Amino acid sequence: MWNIINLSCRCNNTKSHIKLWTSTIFHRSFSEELEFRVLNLKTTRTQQSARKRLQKPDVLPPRTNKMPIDQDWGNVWPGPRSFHPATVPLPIRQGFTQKKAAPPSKYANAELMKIPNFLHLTPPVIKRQCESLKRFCTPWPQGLETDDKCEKYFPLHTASSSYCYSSPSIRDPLARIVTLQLKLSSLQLNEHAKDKFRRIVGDRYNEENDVVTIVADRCPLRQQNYDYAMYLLTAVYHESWNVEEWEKNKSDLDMEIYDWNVSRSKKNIESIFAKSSNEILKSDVYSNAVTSLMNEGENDYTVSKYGEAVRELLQLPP
Amino acid sequence: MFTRPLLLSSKLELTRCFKFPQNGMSQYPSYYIKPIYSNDKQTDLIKSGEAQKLAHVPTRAALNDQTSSIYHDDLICLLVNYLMKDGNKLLARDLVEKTMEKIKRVQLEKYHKLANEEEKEKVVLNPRAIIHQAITNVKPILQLTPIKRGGVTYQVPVPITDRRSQFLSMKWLIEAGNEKERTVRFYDQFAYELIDAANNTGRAVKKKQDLHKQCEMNRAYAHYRWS
Amino acid sequence: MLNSLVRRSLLRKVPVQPIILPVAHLSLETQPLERLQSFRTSENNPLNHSDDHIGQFYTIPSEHKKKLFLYGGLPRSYDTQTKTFNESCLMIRKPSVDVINCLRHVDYSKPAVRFILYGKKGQGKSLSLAHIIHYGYSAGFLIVHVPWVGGWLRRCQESSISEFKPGCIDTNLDAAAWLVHFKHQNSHLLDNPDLRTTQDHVWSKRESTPKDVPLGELVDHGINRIKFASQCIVVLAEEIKQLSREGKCKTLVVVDGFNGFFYPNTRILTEKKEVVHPKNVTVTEAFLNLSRFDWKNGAAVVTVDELAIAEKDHISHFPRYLLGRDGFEHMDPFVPVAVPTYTKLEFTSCMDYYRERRWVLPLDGQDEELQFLSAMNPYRLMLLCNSV
Amino acid sequence: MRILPALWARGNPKEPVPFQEILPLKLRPFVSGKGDKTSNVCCLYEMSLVFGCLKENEFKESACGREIKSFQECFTNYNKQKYITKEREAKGILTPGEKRLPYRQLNKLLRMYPNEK
Repeated sequence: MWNIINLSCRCNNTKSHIKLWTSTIFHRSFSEELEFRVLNLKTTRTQQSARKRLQKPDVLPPRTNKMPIDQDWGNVWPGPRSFHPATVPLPIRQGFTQKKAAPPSKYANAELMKIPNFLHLTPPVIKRQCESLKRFCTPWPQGLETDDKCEKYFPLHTASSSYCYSSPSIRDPLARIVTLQLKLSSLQLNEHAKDKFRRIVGDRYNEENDVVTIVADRCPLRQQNYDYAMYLLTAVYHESWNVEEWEKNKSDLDMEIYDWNVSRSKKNIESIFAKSSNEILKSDVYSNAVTSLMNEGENDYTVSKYGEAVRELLQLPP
Repeated sequence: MFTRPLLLSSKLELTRCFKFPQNGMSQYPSYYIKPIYSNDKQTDLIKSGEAQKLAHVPTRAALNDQTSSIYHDDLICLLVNYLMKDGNKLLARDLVEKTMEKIKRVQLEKYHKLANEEEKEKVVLNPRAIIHQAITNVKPILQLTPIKRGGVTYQVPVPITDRRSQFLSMKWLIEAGNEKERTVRFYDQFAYELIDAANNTGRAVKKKQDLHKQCEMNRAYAHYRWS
Repeated sequence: MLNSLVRRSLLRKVPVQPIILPVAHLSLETQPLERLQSFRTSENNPLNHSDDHIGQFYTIPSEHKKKLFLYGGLPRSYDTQTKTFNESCLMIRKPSVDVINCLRHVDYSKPAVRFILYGKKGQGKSLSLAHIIHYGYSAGFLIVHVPWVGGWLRRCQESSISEFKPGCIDTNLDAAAWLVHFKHQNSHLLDNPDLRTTQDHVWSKRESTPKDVPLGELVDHGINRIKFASQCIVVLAEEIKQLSREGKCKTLVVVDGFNGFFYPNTRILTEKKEVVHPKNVTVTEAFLNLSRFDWKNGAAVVTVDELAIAEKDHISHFPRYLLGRDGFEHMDPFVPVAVPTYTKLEFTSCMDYYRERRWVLPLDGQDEELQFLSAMNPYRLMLLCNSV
Repeated sequence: MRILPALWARGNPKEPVPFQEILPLKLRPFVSGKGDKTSNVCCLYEMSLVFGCLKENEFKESACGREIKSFQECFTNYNKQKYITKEREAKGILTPGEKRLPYRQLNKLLRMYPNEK
């Protein structure tokens, strides 16, 4: 208590400080007889009221305790939902804390809640759902039993996404994009048209699986994009059948593959032997060798094959 | 055994596990033995059965100039290292190899000039043998060390260890190779110096003899050694 | 097995142990190297070389060497070796024997046949070419030999603007040097009275070479009047073709680094410091002309070499890549002849030769180690043997 | 205790000087290693032989193989001996009957038999 007064005095100016100091001495001598009135400068509570106990709501025991073993799981977990330990009657553990200790149990296990689960898609539930969907289905069309047949009769694939969003607008901005795919071999094109088609579509053609992919995304609506993609396909198809005047100027440097029949190589051997290439002995072996050398690239095999062909052509010892 | 003690065991246990080498710079603990890379030595060890014992002893990795090639030569590796500047070992090794090439060319020229078969046999064609001979010939037996006595520094002749004399020998040979016209290649000059030294002539040998003469002149100071 | 385990553990590295095995043991230890009866052949005349001589060394007589290779044609490292070995020996190898065999059987009344030697660096293209030149000399061919195209296009001594063809660049010093080389190589044939010029050549107002003078005079003119040396080569090429067509001589065109003529740039600069394309260099025309097939009584043997082009383009050693499209079409159809690495037989023969010449001292396990280190590449082997 | 600071602490002496025990009147229980350094001079005789021989033969070493060999052997022996003694001293092994003891051994003995109090 004395300290409190002293402390409070220190903040005053010097005059009052001295005054107060004397008064405290005065008080001290009488302290035993009289009840000392405490100068309560700083309001301190004399009695602390008991703090209210936080009432925790009663936690029910986990639901799994009451589950009968022959229950219908589909009713317990009807739709997609994040993991709930009290509902899933499985002793699952997940995670890692300490070495050689068991993984944490399912209660308050964030890791289990984070991972997507498929507890709503148990086989009996799927079966039941399929059964109920069946009455909306029509029989599979005859003549389309295999994938090859589907491919043959329906060569054109269109794809677009149709997700709904849970944001204020449920619309998916990507829903307007239409992707159109078809195999180039399913179009009726001759050599020239095929070449021109490939040149027009450029890198939209995948050489490995022979698929042309056209993506239309410039119009605001899906239908418009679909129409535009179909228009593009039609236009490209018809354009590739057109033969322009300037296409006759295509030189052998513009060729995508080496064609021996229009090459200098053919002219060379024709002028060496002074006859047409068909009449020259072994010219077919030679032309094959040159073509493979040019098209497959150089390696020991193609170069040596070329050498053998030339030796046969010029009648040199091997 | 090494996984846990960091957490659990006392410092004492730790020190028992690791014995750090004396110099503290080697990456290997002291109980690692040096690799035996020479093919012959390995065969000997296998024959004598020693290899069985060494099979499970921790061994250091071989250095990059320690190979089991039949042309491996410790002295020449040392020469390469002495010749090396700024860690450019590639260049140093190249220079030594070219030196050996030049030695061979010079010696073969001599060989072909001689008409007599007996004399031909005497020409040393092995460049390694010539280098070894040259280094042996240039090794000094004494050296001078400056010792201060009464404010005067005396050059006192003292005996020299084998290693130091070998180092001085190679150093002088390299210095002799470097004393040349700007247009002459180092390896050519070095080759000539080595051949000369192998015949006990040349600048490096002269340098050794000069040192010996100096030592002889200062023989009176020989009893001044640090005391 | 136990031994090998122990051997491995002796060389352990810490903490992961890459194993350093003794080098000699990696190569095919179990197979003893096959060896020729003799690594030398006394058959020094390349006219008689056949498949039986493959892997053997033959000596080029010193007067032949002086005649053919005085002004270049042999690699410099080979030259120093011959000086050290006190003799010039060449190994008879498959590619050169192959070409020689073909040259023997070619029907010279038909258009000229072209051969292209190709192979990786240091596998012996130039030396195979030297062997073929020696054959050509012995067989009485007129030899048109370019020692190294790179010497003209990548390291030329001087250049000037051509007077005869606008837009072209002359390299007259090199051209004159080549004319000297040509004259020296063919001095015995140039005395032949049949070899006469077939056309008038007017050099300037006062100077001209009339028709029907010996070919040697034309060459001499190029040497004496260095200003016309480049043009002289062009004219000479045409004359040689014409003479061969008429059957007055048989010609062997040998060019080392032929792909240099088709590489898109050279190191020659014009006065405006523009890079010159090889087709704008006068001498190129002459040798492209000689390597065409539109003449008879001739053959061309050329090499394509990565070293003749800029280092950034050393990608492949195959002829189609090195010649480019134009070059391929120019040469097609040609006979590609691969110059491979040493076979085991050739390798042993080469090592035996080195040992006989006291270049390499015999040592156990030497062949296996060098075979492994050199990867059977002849040039690499030579470098390795230099210091052992 | 250092002697000099002790002397300074005393101030100027006045006659008659009273005895003052500045340092304890007993021997120190250790010796310093300073006097233990031996001379490094060795093989002087062999060296002189080598010099004599070299001078006679105009500094051709091949003529003095024997002298040089003995000189070098002497030096290697000397080094070897020095190394061995150093090793032993470092280990502190006592040699019975040794008259001149190295300081480490002396210290060891002194520690074994300390001054009586």
